[in-house]
Amino acid sequence: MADYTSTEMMTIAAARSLRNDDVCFVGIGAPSAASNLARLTHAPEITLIYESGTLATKPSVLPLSIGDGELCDTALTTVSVPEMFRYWLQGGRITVGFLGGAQIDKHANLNTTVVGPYDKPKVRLPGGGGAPEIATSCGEIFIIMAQSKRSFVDKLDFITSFGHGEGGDHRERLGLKTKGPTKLITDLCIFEPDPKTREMIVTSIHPGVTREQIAENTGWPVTFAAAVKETPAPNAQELKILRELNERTARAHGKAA
Amino acid sequence: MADYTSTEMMTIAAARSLRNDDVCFVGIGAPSAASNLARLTHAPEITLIYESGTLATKPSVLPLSIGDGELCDTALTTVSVPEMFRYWLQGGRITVGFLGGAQIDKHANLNTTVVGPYDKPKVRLPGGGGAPEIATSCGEIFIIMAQSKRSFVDKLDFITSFGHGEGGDHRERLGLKTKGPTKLITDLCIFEPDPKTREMIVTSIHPGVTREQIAENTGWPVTFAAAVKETPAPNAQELKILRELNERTARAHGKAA
Amino acid sequence: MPRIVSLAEAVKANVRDGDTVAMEGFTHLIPHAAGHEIIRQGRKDLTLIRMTPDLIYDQMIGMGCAKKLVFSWGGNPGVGSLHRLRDAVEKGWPKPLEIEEHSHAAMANAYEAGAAGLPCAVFRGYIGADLPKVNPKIKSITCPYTGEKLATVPAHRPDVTVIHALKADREGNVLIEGIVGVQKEAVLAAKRAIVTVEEIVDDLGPRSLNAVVLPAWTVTAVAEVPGGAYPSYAQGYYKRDNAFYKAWDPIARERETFLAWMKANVLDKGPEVFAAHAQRTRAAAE
Amino acid sequence: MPRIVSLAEAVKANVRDGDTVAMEGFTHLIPHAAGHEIIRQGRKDLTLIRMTPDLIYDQMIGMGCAKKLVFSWGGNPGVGSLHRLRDAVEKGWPKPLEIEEHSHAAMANAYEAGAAGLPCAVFRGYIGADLPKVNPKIKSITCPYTGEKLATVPAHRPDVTVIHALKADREGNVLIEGIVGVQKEAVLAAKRAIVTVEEIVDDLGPRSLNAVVLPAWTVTAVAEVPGGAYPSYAQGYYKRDNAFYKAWDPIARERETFLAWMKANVLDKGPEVFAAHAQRTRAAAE
Repeated sequence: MADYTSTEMMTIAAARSLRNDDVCFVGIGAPSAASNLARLTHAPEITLIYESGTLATKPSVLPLSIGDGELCDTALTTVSVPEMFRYWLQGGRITVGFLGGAQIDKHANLNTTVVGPYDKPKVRLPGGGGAPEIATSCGEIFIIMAQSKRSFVDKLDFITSFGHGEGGDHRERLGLKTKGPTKLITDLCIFEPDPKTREMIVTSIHPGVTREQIAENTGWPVTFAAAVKETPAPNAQELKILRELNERTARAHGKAA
Repeated sequence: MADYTSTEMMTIAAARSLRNDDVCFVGIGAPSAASNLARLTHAPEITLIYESGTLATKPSVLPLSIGDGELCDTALTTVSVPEMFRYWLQGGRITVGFLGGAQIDKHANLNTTVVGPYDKPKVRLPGGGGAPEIATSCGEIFIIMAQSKRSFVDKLDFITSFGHGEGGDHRERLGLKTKGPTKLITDLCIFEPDPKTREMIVTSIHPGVTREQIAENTGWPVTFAAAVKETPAPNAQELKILRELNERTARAHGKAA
Repeated sequence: MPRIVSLAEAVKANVRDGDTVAMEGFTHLIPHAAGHEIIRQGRKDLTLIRMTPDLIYDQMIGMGCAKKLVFSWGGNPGVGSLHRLRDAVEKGWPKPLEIEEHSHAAMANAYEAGAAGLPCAVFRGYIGADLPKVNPKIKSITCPYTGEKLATVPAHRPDVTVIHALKADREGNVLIEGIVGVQKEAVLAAKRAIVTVEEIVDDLGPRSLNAVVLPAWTVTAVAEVPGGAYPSYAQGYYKRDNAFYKAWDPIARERETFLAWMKANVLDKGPEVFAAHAQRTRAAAE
Repeated sequence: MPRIVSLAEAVKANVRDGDTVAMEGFTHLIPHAAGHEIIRQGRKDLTLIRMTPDLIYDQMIGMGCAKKLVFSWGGNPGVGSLHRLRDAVEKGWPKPLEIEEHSHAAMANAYEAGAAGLPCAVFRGYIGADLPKVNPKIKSITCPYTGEKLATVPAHRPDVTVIHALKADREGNVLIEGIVGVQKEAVLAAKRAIVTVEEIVDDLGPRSLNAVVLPAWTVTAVAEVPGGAYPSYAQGYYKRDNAFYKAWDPIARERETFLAWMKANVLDKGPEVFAAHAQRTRAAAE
């Protein structure tokens, strides 16, 4: 029995894929946990940017919202939101952008807009926010999502942000020079795009997870890489720092009134 | 014999045409003297903006350059130059813009670019700077220029900034909603546009100046308004404050090393 | 020069039924007190523009103020759905809500273009995304130099923009610091602007030479409403009440609990309650 | 992370013959010391971009560094002509100079577009003006919503931008205050960026939450050159030497006096002379 949760494994695997010299466009939730964990472990000089305008921020607790004061207080400086999207994101200054969503397909296109038809949605989701341009402007994209048949679907109801489209050279055909989704990190495994088809295929399986579990939780027929690695289990240091970060965060945000 | 110079008369006449609630885009030289004189006399709340980005500045001495530190030190705040041209000038936030030039024609088009052909200029002038967009974006334009046949010409070598074009409804035909040049203030008199032809016609003559002098110093056949006023002579207060301003300025900028 | 007035007067004079209204503040400085005042004054048929509708528009939509919403991300940050927004979109309660949906980049550029006096914003966006298929306002131009196709959206030009800021001086010059969001652009893009502030001071005081200041002549009305951003926050005054954002989820989930909360906390109250909220949050933060 | 190096090393490594170079600073913080270093290193065939060529480009043009000038106002502010610029344009001395002329609005928008990663800038400009007749780079697009014709210019994308700033910390983060001009945009629009600073400090220190800071990862090289903006100025360090701007007129009027001055004050000297200039100006100001 592992002494860590699958969510911790997912967050730690995501953190490990960040480099010390990355300039990272961070969303709230899992991406925020992963990138701050990276900063507090192997990537102390990583630059974290939140779309609220905070450049090179170093929060001691995770923000509940993208614009918590903590992000501004600990930033190198804070710019306006139009500047953030024009100079920093569209300007090509970001090496890695994090995304997640309600639905993903095998080419890592994401839906965070609607379940069902757009005009008569079964479920109205929050929408794209920064995602449509993050997906195309950042050097590469890491996606963090817990796996389930409901969220890993064969066909999206709506393409909120573009991944590898229909696969192959679809990005190139749209004139995109950025890599798009290079990693899809789940609670079960890590997917990476097949160099040719750009289908997301399993390249690393988390300890104790079976291929059957992955298949059962994926809405398309999963492809496994020729050589599938086992994801190294979280080490004590990673778990300690992640848990401390989460505890500080829980204390700071308090309980519902 | 008047106890003031024709330049003082020109500056004071220009200052008088500014209102307390104007937001004024100021150039260096005569416009700067006139608008600060207005601020120090009848228009204490006038908002002065220089294209270097200084909003609501209150210099105690006149700047030699458009970006002297004095302008920033005494401003409400200072914005970037792209913001100045996008939000403040193009955004339609300016009620009055001042312009001058090397050459002007009877429809108050201005040339500050070249004398002679553009590709083989006889004299290469500094160029337009902010003028082309000041001329079309400000609510109205005041022009300050000393008169001479060399500068008040029948035909411009180059239209650097658009005044009333060929006259009549030329501005409207170009889709302009701003008034363009409403006053041309010289060392001899004040011209204003004829409501119909938009030719600049003499509406007020400075004390002691004759119609002949004006005609001799104008490169086109001058038209005089039906009722031409005499410009009130500078009063003691206006002269005192203008001269003190000029003395402070001379002291501050020092002599050439 | 703006008139320094009460919030009630500012809203009465500047927000009209059928207006297009932008109430901005990117997580920081959300003008909640002004939102409550608009609800109390019963404004209706408003077109509401805001990047992140947040609780402020969830409340206004749930109380029937809106006929249309222009937005880019409609969730309760870090918590989940905006139930009143979903109820209006999915079930038409209390009335149907027309939506015009964009991305953050498009919204930010649309405000920037409005402030810049341009008819449209030009940016690199929506590549491969479905939103242009359902939002006819999204068009494109071709770069005359490279032939690249660039996305366009119409500039935002609200009838009135409402923001909350830190301070104003007695002339009505307004200071914003911290996460400044799109507020400056939203104010400069609008025909009229209402600014609520934490405090009105004699002088804005020592500040950066490049401080974010809205000059008095760009603002129509200024009202002093201490705590006016609560449960959002005001940098240096009080913290975001993250606990309330979580508490809002069960309150807004059912129509009855929502209506009861709005009656008790908005309809039967006035702007003065915000000062108390802010003090409580500040105390808790210390 | 930028390398913190000497000015000579920074120029040697980052400015190459034939490069497109932007050296910005709007009256304030003009990188004169860097201009002198480029002259000393004998760079040639440069395309020089700058809104106001000012003395810095008058000197570089007179010394034969430039093959082309992209600009919007070419005078000696408050004094008169730039004689070396005029001599090059009117008489081709020391070599013919190609010019690409814009308005300030076009130049500022072209830098902004470069920083924003766009291929072109879109603005309302040049209406009724002759410049579009002589500058083929000025084109237009039509607003897809209103049909309004808007002017376009290509975005500025310099090979290298050179600016002077107040401070950098040891990581290479750069602080600019006061009249910030177009420097941030010019740096973000460029492939490489050199920043000279008045001083390198351990920490940028207390500053506005919204201070104008260029993060280290946007800058290629930082060099400490006290007084490096002289005869321009550095807010809080020393004043503009308006007297020198006036003195430049007779120096630059004749080729001989110009060449003699450049030999004595540039070719035979190094960046260290700027510290003395600055001290003198500061003293005079006190």
